[in-house]
Amino acid sequence: MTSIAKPPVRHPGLERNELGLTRRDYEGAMSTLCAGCGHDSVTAALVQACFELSVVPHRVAKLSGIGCSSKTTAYFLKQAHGFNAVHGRMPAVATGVSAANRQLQIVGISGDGDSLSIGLGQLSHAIRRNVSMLYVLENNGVYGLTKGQFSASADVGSKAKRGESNRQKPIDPVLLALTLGATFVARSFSGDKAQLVPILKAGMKHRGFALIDVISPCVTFNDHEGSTKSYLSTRERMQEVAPVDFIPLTHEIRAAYDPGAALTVPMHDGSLVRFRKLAEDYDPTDRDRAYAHVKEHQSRGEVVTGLLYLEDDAEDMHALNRTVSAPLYDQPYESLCPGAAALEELMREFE
Amino acid sequence: MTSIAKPPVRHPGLERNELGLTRRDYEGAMSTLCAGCGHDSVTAALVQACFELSVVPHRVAKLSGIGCSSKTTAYFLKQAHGFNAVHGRMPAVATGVSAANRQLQIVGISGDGDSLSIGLGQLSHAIRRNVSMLYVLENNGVYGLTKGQFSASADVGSKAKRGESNRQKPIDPVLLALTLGATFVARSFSGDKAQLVPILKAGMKHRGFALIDVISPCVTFNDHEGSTKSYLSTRERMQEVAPVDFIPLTHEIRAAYDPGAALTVPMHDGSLVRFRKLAEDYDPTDRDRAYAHVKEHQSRGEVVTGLLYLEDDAEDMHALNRTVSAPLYDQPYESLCPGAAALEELMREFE
Amino acid sequence: MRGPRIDRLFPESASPDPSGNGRVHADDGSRVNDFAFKVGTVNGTGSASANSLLLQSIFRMGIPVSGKNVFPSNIQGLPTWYEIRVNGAGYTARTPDFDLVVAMNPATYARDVAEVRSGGWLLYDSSWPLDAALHRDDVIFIGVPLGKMCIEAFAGSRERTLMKNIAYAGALAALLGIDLQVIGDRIRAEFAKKPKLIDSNFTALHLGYDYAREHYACPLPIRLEPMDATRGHVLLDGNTAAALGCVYAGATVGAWYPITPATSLMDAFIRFCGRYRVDPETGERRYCIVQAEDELAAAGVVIGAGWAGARAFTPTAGPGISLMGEFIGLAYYTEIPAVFFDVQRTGPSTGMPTRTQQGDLMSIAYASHGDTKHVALFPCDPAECFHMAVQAFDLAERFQTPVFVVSDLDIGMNDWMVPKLEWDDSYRPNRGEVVTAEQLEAMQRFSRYLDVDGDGVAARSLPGVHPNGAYFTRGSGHDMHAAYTEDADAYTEVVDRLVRKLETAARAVPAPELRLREGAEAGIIALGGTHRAVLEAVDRLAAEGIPLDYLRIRGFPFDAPVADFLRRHERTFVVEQNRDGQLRALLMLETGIGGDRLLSIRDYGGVPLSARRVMDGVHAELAEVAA
Amino acid sequence: MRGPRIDRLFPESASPDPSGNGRVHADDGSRVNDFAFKVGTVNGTGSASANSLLLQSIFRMGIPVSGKNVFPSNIQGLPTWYEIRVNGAGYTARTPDFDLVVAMNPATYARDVAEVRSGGWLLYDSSWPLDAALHRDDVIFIGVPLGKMCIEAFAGSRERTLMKNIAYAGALAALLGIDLQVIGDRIRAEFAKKPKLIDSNFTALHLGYDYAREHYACPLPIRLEPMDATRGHVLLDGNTAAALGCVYAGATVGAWYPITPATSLMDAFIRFCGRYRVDPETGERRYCIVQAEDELAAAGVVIGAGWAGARAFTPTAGPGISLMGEFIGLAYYTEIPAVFFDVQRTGPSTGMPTRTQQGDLMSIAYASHGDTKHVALFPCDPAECFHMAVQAFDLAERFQTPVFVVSDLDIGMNDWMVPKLEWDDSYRPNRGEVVTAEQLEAMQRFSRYLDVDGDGVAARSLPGVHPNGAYFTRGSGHDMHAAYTEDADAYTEVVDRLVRKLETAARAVPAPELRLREGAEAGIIALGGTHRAVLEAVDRLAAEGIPLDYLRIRGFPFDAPVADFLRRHERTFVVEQNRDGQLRALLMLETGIGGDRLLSIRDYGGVPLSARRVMDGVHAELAEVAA
Ligand SMILES: Cc1ncc(C[n+]2csc(CCOP(=O)(O)OP(=O)(O)O)c2C)c(N)n1
Ligand SMILES: Cc1ncc(C[n+]2csc(CCOP(=O)(O)OP(=O)(O)O)c2C)c(N)n1
Ligand code: SF4
Ligand code: SF4
Ligand SMILES: [Mg+2]
Ligand SMILES: [Mg+2]
Repeated sequence: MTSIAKPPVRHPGLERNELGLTRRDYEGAMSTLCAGCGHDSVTAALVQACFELSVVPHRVAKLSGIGCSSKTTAYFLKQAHGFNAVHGRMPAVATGVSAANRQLQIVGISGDGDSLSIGLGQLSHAIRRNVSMLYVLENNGVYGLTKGQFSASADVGSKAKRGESNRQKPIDPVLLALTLGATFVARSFSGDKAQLVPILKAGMKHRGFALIDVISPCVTFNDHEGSTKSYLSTRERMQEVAPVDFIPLTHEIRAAYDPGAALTVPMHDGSLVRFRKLAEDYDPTDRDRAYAHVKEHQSRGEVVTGLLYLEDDAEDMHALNRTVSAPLYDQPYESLCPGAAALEELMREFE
Repeated sequence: MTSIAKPPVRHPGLERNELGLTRRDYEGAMSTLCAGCGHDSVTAALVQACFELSVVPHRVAKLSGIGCSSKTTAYFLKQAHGFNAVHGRMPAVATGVSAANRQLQIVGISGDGDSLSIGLGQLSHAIRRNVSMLYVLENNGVYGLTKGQFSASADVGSKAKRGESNRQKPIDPVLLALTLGATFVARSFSGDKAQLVPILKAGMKHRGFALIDVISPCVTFNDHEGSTKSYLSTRERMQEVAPVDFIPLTHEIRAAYDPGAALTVPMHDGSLVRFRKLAEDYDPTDRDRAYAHVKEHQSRGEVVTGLLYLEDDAEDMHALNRTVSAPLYDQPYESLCPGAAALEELMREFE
Repeated sequence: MRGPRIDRLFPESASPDPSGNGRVHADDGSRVNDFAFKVGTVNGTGSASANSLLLQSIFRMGIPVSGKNVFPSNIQGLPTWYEIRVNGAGYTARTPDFDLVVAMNPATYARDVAEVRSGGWLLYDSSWPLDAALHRDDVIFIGVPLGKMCIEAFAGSRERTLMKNIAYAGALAALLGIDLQVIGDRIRAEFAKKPKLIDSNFTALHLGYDYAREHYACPLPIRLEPMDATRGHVLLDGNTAAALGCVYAGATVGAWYPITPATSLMDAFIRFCGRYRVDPETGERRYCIVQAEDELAAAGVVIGAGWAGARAFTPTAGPGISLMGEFIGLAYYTEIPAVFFDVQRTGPSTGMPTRTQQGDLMSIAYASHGDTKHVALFPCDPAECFHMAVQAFDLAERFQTPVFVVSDLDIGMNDWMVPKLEWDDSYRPNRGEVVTAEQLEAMQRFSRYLDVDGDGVAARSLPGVHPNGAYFTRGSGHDMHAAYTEDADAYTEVVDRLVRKLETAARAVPAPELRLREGAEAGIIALGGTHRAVLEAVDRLAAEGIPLDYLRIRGFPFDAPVADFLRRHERTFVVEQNRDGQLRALLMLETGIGGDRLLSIRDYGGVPLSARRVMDGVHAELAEVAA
Repeated sequence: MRGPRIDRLFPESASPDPSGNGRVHADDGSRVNDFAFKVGTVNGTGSASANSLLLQSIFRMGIPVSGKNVFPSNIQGLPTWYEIRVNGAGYTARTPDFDLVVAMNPATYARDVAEVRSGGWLLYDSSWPLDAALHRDDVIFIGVPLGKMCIEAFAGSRERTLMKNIAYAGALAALLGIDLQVIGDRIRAEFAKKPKLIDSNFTALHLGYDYAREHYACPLPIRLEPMDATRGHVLLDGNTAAALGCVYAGATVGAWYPITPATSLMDAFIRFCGRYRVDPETGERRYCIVQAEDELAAAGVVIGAGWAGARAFTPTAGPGISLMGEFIGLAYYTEIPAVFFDVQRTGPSTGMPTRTQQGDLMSIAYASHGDTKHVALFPCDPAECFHMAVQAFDLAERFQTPVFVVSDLDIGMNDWMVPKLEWDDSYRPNRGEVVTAEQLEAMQRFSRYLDVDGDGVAARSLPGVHPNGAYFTRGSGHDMHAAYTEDADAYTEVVDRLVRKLETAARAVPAPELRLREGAEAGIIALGGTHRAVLEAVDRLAAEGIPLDYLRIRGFPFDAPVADFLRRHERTFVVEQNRDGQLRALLMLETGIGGDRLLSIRDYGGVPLSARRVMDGVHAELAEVAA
């Protein structure tokens, strides 16, 4: 089936959001990914999340590395600047973008190869700096674009299409992020839009680095029987810690007093993240418990999903750096240049 | 004080080991590090460990990256090949050395800058491959050789010599290694030779990747008041999980039946690691408990030391690859080349 | 220093043909065994197997043929083309002139129609009416209801899509006169393990074949006739050949990070090792492959393995070369053997990963900061990929330095007609100067970087062999004894020797291949995958009365014959596939010749070079010179 | 295109002096204000402050002077030297001829004694008997019991070690005639905040000073006399000056990974930002510094920030340049402004991190795989580091491409006498073609890579400004509208424009500086930190009757004047500090000139170039030509 024949991301009707925009206004170029690729569902969820949040399209900067997953950035928000950087190096570029213009909403898209192999160092240090951005890791356990080699997230025993099975331990981005001090850590599934959309919304509103590991099956190279990253095996093994709702600032009052909610976490901008119910004594604000919980279920072959850890009051890169609130890229030159007199004075120290 | 005036690594007498070698035979070039640098104590411990293990000097390959710490490789085992690779890239080089000659005893030395910043990706993937080698991370919280910038292991609030204090969360190599599935994880202190030496010995005998994070103060740039990596603060905050003994194969029988020991773990070659006593219900064979234990004490500002996790029956890189036991570098050519007839036959498939 | 020699790898069938074009005109005025056609489809729909079925069948009819795959950088759903050139005279370079086009992809229909040469043929799927706007009076449209027929004949959309490809192959068989028997054998061989697929393939084949015969005069005036020009040859891609070279050279450590178009090299190496290097009883492997986390690590693994004495290599493409820069400099300065395959793709940056180019020449020659120079080999076809892979390991160990085998996407991933690969069992690896335990035992002091015989090469010791061999390897300043130094003279002594070493290496790399022409005044120089196009152009130009002496460079650094050639010719055309004339730049730098004597012919759009492009370039330059 | 111009940055005091050597001979036959001495000590013992005390005091006496720090790549305990040259005529290039050596380090004692010129002086610590074996009859030994005196005068080993340095400074003050008043002022200024240190420093100073005067005839025949030749000048290092340039250019984002000798550039930038860019009330910072995890990341941060519209830069050295290769290619092809400072050190690989070289020229000019070319500026001293830093940001934004300021360890870390830096408050950054929200609002379609006026530059839009400005930036193949493409023509259109863009840039980079000489037949070319040595050599050669026209290159790509200069001279000497003649290579490549006309003079042992070395090179080459 050719991409030409493929319709753009599907969506119901032409409903309008607070900005009077329709979902179509949040779409991008036509996908050139394989029909059925999990990544296209993530794209759809991103479109939905941006639409519901009434994001101003051109205030977003979309960045990615290289890979099928990294192509996602081209398939949503056509009115936003996009940047396909080099393989595995998007975190550094995003850090620079944030440094130059902290008012941009930064959305980073990556893959498991892009993030956990060549890009592991950069991802880890972007987490450490707590750069304010949404980081979506479209995780399919393989290098799709180079035709199906195992990636570092492939589980032990997972079978490749050609039959051989992976024997190296996987790198779990969720456990890694928790260990490195990430302030927003979630795992979801491209096949579960209901769960994914609110998490994406919360992630975009988070101040700091929001990592969302999205299991996003590769139908061409890793969706067969024996693969642990297939649609089937993911559905079977998923264990959600809690369904969450994201309640934007504007709706705050109404939502704040929801008796039914198990836990409601306020975000720095006044909006709320509400955990409708929680798995047995789970606490998404306790890093170590979250870590232990994920490991425990992993040992049972289960995949814990949901918004696993949230710490919204930590300092992000700019808070740590004490950067002025106005974007650096358009500070008036006069406020940056000390001028001739200052230089004259400074020179005395070198006479 | 010039290095010329500085005596080589100190050691008592001229006692001889099973190979009839003295400690001096395990020494290397004279150190050019600052007087009092923690790294020189690590060197002394390495000399001691190799001496006690009766390591055959020239069967060892010493590798490191770049940094004051990475210079350590030059200061012990002058009869062994040494390799100062490029900054942060020693793990890959060591992986290649192991691939070519699995019979070499590989000792890798690195620093916190070398391992946790520029080298984080390579360290992580060497761990994942479980390359059989001892990996000593001489951790001083700064970049010594470039004159004292904070490294990624600097604790929040730790003060630099110039006064400013670090605000970014540290990357803890121990927690990282546990998360990435490392099979031998320890933390020690350059100032505690009694603890360090047996751990180094066990690490050298470990089949797989043995990470030892050694807090090794930088007297010139990070040993002042307010630094959390100073001699003083480390001594104050150290909490040992258990004193360990390494009992080589040869002594096995005598040692095996030690009633006093809290736990005795056999290594693949028959030698034993004995934990003399253990901190409250600590189990060095339980990865998740080890992780939790370290975190818990960290929250109290304590630094857990000792051999924290040991898994000696995991497959190392060569087991995973099913490599022949004889070193690849000197396989007889005949056993590698299929020959003219095979090519003739193969060509038919392309006719 | 040896003089240039005529290389034996090139099919005799392609040796200059007087007519200059090798066309065979049959009595009926039709063009036999000399035409080109291409198929436009959508990737991921299974057309690849149909296309190679066509290519191989023609080859088995004994007719020189080549196939060029022009594919997109995605996995499924985008336009892709396959070009086949048939040439009885043995000219198998790409040609941009298509006598027939099969237009299977509505998305590229207009473009495909436009690409048919005037008077040529267009084969299309007539299941649905044809857009009148796209009609051309000067082209003969051949409609075959491929889709309809397959829908009737097969169940399931996947099978229908797949079989449509076999159906157009059947139609082409009828139109071009491909031996049905030969195709049949190929199909049977192909699906030996899946018999039921054989039937559906045959059904599809005949759908197209029969329909074409019933509705059109078959064969067309462009047609095939069996020959005997492919005997002793094979259809082989360069990455497979290079991988075989690594196996035969005795390489045991392969490190890589997947990247198009180099990936299939390691795929093949893994396949061959599985076949030839696994102990049948124990299942133990006489090789170790490390899929590294990135190219920096891959280079590090290769360097570590080379230092420890194994033959190690890594296949990569341009981006990998850039990332390996620091490590390449380390290997150069510490003098560690390492073999790098650069299967070039179109740059700069990510560029066009599925298009070809020769854009990494400069990056490789002087890779890494500081003063460096590296050995490089330039295979012109898959056969040379095999032989040069073996040479690369010998050179790397003899000169203890990085060696680059510089291939490209066209050589690496397309099937080329080359002489059957042969092996001489008397070959033994040249490990270079490596001191043994015995020699070390006898030594007072081993000085790692001491050159005794003046060739610039110092003997090395391997770790684990003998205590006297121990030395410290460092990328920082070192003297001839491998001791750390910051002394100007001690430092200079070592880096000056490296210059001598590379001079020696220049005399050891494969000699350039020289083809002199009666009465030639000007020369022409090329390297790598452009060879067949240049060779064809040189023949045709000679036939036009423009004889040129042709020098094909096969190794770097250049040896004296290259400078001699340039000096002997007032003007020399330099043909290459990059924008900036990188080969021309290397010639200027290394021989000191002035740029005014080097006329540049460049083609860098990403498709394999054609003879026509070269001829146009020569004509244009000559016109300029004349004016 | 502008013609070359005489650059005003060079101290007038150094304008050619007829005698060709600027020596001043006093009546008493002593050499005044024209000599060189060096101090050999151990690093980490505090000698640095004593040495700069000497340097600054001489400078404040109004005498042109320079100091070269020759230090080891470790932190403490290894030999280190500090060389000071005094020259009334203003020649401040390094000289290898030492009239006096202070030997404070037993480990290098022999070597230090050997380095005194015949008839010169050796100052040593006579606290302990001197090894007779090291005696030289042609050298005058001056013993001062520095150690003993300090042990008696001070308590605590640290203070004793430190004060020994001030003591030898005191002795030198007496021997060379340094104004005690001036030194005293320096000490008071230095320790204004630590008064008690002032006393001990004075004590130590007088220990040396008084002892020397009592035991030796002071001053020596090599001595100082106050002048007025440093007015309007400062003693400044290049990294500090470059950092100031970044501040004045309005750079707001600095990313880096520490590396010698570039570290002090970012240290200075951080210091100046703390001083000039922090809001006194809120403490908010008008800058953001990212200490990256490695050089790849540092480059990525700079590119991201440049893409988003900030002026961003990263300082690094050779190894960093190699690691940034892939990112540099991305910035070139996606056309993103980025400024890189390469403070060169001795390569290849890790090389000698504390030694200087000009070894990265080729690596920078064509950095990254595929066809690329980059803009580079070559400051010749700290003053130009300041001005060229500012120019670099303007060029990077005008041409939307990486710009390299190519400095070296000698310029970057040593104190040079340069004209006081001045600033013109009318300067405004040239942001290049950036479309505004208003312009975008009015546009039908914004095509990111469309060049309207033929200069090769296309207007860019910044993220967050206007929906019409949105486009997709990619390192993969793209057309003029920034759309993904694998089409040969669309791809070619863009990369060909990049060639035009760099041609325009060649005319915008700083023009070469030309110094013509009456009757000169041959030319001489150099760039960067070798300028003062070449200038001195050219003067002396002229005095010898060998006039040379001198062209100092200041920017890359080269503009027409460079080719003209080469064409106008039958022979041109190319002076540079690398092994392979990289500047010579660039000249050949970019101008097409033959190598036979470019005579190479190279010096690459890691120490700053001296005029003598240049003159020797010229003499040798001329002898060759003659023969
Ligand atoms: C430096 C470099 N090395 C290798 C490649 C080839 N390459 C492109 S994408 C990719 C891996 C993609 O895997 P992942 O990030 O998981 O994305 P996916 O395709 O699976 O969605 C590789 C190795 C490249 N583009 N650049
Ligand atoms: C590619 C590269 N970048 C930067 C440097 C400069 N450099 C040398 S050592 C070092 C950091 C060393 O820190 P660490 O590993 O902690 O070792 P330490 O000196 O603290 O023992 C740096 C940044 C280098 N040598 N190579
Ligand atoms: S190959 Fe896999 S990951 Fe890539 S587009 Fe196809 S399905 Fe998606
Ligand atoms: S600087 Fe610090 S780390 Fe380096 S040698 Fe000195 S004390 Fe050790
Ligand atoms: Mg993937
Ligand atoms: Mg450190």
